[in-house]
Amino acid sequence: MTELKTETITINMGPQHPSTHGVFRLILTLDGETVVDVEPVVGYLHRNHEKIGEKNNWIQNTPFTDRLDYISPMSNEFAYVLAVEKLAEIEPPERAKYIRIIMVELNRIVNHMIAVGFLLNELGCFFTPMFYCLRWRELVVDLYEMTAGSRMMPNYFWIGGVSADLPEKFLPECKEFVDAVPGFIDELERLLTDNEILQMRCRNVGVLPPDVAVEYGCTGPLLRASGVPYDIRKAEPYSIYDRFDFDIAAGTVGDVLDRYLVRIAEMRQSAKIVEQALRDLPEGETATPKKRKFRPPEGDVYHRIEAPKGELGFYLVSDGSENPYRYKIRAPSFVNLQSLPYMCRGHKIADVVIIIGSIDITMGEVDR
Amino acid sequence: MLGFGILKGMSVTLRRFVDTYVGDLGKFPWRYRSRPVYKRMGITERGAFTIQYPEERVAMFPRYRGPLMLLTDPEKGITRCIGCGLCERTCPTESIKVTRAEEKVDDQRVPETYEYDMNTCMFCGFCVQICPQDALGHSPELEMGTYSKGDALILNLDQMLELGRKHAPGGVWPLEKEAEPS
Amino acid sequence: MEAIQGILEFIDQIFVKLSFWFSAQLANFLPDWGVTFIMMFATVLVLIVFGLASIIWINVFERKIIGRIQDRYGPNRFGPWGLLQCVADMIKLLTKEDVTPTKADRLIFNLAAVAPVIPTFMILAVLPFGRGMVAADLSIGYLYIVAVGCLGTIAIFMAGWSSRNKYALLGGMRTVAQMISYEIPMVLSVVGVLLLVGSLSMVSIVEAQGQWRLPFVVLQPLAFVLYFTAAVAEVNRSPFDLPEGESEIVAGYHTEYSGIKFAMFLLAEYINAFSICAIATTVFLGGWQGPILPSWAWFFIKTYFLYFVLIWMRGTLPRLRVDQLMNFSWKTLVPLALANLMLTALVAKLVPQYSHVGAIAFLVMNVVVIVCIALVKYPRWRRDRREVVLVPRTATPQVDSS
Amino acid sequence: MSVEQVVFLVLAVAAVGSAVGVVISRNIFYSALLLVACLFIVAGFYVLLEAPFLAAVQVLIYVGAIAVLIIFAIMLTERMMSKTVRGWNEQWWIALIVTVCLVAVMLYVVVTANWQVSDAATPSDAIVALGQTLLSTYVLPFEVASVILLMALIGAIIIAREEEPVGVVGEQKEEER
Repeated sequence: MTELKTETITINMGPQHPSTHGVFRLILTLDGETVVDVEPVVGYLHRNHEKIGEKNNWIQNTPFTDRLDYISPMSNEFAYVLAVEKLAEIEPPERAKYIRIIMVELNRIVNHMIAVGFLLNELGCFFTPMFYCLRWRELVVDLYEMTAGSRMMPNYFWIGGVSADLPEKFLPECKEFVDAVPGFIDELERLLTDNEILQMRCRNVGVLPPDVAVEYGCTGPLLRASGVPYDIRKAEPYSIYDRFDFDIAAGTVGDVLDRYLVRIAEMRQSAKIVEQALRDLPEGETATPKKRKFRPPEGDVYHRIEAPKGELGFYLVSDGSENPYRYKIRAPSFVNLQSLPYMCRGHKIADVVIIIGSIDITMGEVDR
Repeated sequence: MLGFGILKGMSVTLRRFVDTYVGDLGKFPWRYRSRPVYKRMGITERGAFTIQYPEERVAMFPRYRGPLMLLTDPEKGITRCIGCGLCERTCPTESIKVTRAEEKVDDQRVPETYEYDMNTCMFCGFCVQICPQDALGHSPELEMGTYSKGDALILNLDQMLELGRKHAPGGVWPLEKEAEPS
Repeated sequence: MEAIQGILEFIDQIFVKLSFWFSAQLANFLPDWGVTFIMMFATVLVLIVFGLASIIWINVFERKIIGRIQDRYGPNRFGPWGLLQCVADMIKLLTKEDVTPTKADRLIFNLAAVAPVIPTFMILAVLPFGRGMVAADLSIGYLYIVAVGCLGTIAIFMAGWSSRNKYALLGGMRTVAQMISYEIPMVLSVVGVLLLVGSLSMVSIVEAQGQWRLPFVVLQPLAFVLYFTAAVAEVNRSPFDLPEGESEIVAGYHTEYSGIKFAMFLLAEYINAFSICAIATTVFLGGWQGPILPSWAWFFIKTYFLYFVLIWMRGTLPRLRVDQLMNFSWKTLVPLALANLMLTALVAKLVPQYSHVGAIAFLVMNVVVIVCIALVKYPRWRRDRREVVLVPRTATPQVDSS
Repeated sequence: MSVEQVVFLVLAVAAVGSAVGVVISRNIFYSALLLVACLFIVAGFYVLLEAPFLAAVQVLIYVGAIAVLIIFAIMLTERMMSKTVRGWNEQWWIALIVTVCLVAVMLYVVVTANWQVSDAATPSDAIVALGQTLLSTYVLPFEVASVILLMALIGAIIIAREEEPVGVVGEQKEEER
């Protein structure tokens, strides 16, 4: 009796499953409750985003980028707009640059709140932390609506600036929000970080060693939790990130717990950045004059930013016409998802769920 | 360790539990405010944050991007739209169709038909921003639900003008400018 | 003064008197055995109606509390303060299509929907709801509860197996493993109390607490915590709700059930949760004993307080994992329950019963046990604390990818 | 016929019926469930004999633990799930002989035994008496039984144990790469 022969069972997790963050299917091979193999199946939400991008003209693409990672629309717009500006060599006004930073960092807070909230929800907290987090997201989307007119699909960033100046009430409310964020995060941490069950569940689950993370091309909090302090905001500062003082949070082990802690630490840092940006916000114009169409020079460009989920890059090829010749997105969720089978093998089925939650994917971005 | 983390967490939830009742006391006896409230909830305010929708209605932000409306010039009494079709060409989802009328009214060109298809509209707001006459605006309408998609959600010229007269009598958008005395 | 006492006494005994009056009326025109039969039948009917009716408020109670915990109002649309929400839900469930999967084993699938409800109602029979208000004061009281409680396992397992759904099967397997494991600490933790009482009868347990003039939770706090934890696991409530962990295995054993059959599982779950609170009240919180208020009022106050704690836990805590669940039972609860039992036996032998010295001795014993555990666990907890590293400024890091 | 006799008859018919069902049912899962029913009815007999303690223990141990284990084993065993398990195999005649012998012996015992009827009322605190007897008069068999059970447990663990412990998750992954 050296080994008991057991039979594996195959389970289809998804496309309709409560915790696959959208329409995502996993084919799990289980030995009892232990995961032997995982095969992710993506593409249920595919909607020809890149092809549509080639049909639209350069300006018309911004509202479509909102639909990529619908949790953090501002970051998507930011990446696209920066890429086009790099291609066409447009310099937005100073005030617009600061406004962009404020929006994008607020977006990072929102995204991490959603990520942490859903992770805890998948741990079985019955929506409580999620509702607390959603409440704070609500405050941010209110700020978005106040400024841009739409909560989830703001279409706020323009090529060469932002679509409208900040409304009067924005500054005091944003200041109040940013001041309140650390208190809220403290409360969230008091709620669950020290919780024995959470510690038990997350510790040493889904470990991704740094070298493996790099090999898989993981970026964002996933990579930083593995102990690689790589952040594009620091590594190759774009826009005006070199003017702000902030730290990169890095984990030590690379498990789910580290990702949770890294996200929480990043929220604090983002609040710090917004505070500095609000302090230094200059007066002046917010956009270069608006046009219906414009033709960037021929050439190609790749621009990447540190989106909340990782490296978000736009590769654009221009043939000098009104439309992009090629419009390619390097989506962080899609790349980060590749490491899922590696992390899941040997764990229990309940761990698969929290590992997915800790990667923080949005299917809109994975499938495009 | 030993459940102290659990107890700490439970103290947080208990506090929230009590806070909602304290918040209710603050609203006593008007639990449901019947007038629209501008602020959905305070940032530092505690307590239940749901809005009891049919009773409590939140006023939309002035810049809220709802369905399109055509603005009327209050002095002339006709629409500002000259039917140039720039909105039609800039629309990424091809939701707008405009034709220009042959004869002018009050020395101004006017549209003959205007068809706005809300089924495909993505509310990006490009048409409003591009309009050379500032004749388009977003109405703060949010209860546009119908029982069927299709024709019910396609607005014609008259309906859009009606929306404009209803929500922006001053004929300007964003609505925050409307409030300013000028 | 005496008049007030008389009124209090009357309110206290109102249900008992009612039942005497009813049987006296019956005796006028029925033979002895007929009265007995009808009284038995009436008692059962009352219990079942109580069980079914309590769902109506327990459900709303639970959803409103969870809502408040989550900064929401909870159901408040149907009926005053949303109190009739459950009625609306029931109507919805009853009018839903009753689906039986094609591949399912029809007989067992349908049987399994009814089976879990029976033992839950059987448990209600031995609970003393007030002074003299117990349907059957069995001499084997607590053993009966445990024995009947384990019948639910088979019902859930039947449901999981007959659905022919892999999620249901996983849920069923989890349930069985969990329920068998947690029965042991649940029984062992109460044995300490039984040792002090010297009887298994639920009524004697309550009366013994009257003699101590203290609820057993003071004498046996550790046992109370152990019992409550194990019992929560036994009825599959959060944080031990793995059999129906909705984020992992959809809905576990009742994934395939819909409509009225699903409602039956829900019914069983709620009554079970109520039962464990009622048992904890009886065994540890002094049951119906309490000043001024009528005995049944005290019983329900204590029970619903415990139910509130249950909901509170559900609103706060994450779920455990399967292997951790098993570890927790076998490596933490069972040894602690055993230690508690042995120490209780020792102390009970040394100190006189029903005395203050005895009470203090028991309390000291429990404190000593808890401090010992803390001393053992604390260094490891210190070592395991994890914090993120904040890196102020870095260039692109070099990763050794060899 | 008194009430007890009626109840006994009903229980007896149910017990025998479910027992027969266990044997002849084609679906082994049904057999297991009928076994549960049969064991449960036996608990009913104990209640009838005014031995509630024994009844509770019967339900607790046989229905709650052993039957669940049997069902567990059936469910997790391959091919047992299929609905048409054959009711007999080549050794049916051996089984028949053994069964006939067994029935004969039991009949002989039933017929020849001297059934004593006790007039003494059942003591009210039977559990206390039972406990005291188990730990005084019959303490040796009680302890021996527990030791045997412990040995069986340890034996089961030793047999089921895998020789080489499965590596830690991290190690497994090292090999895979």
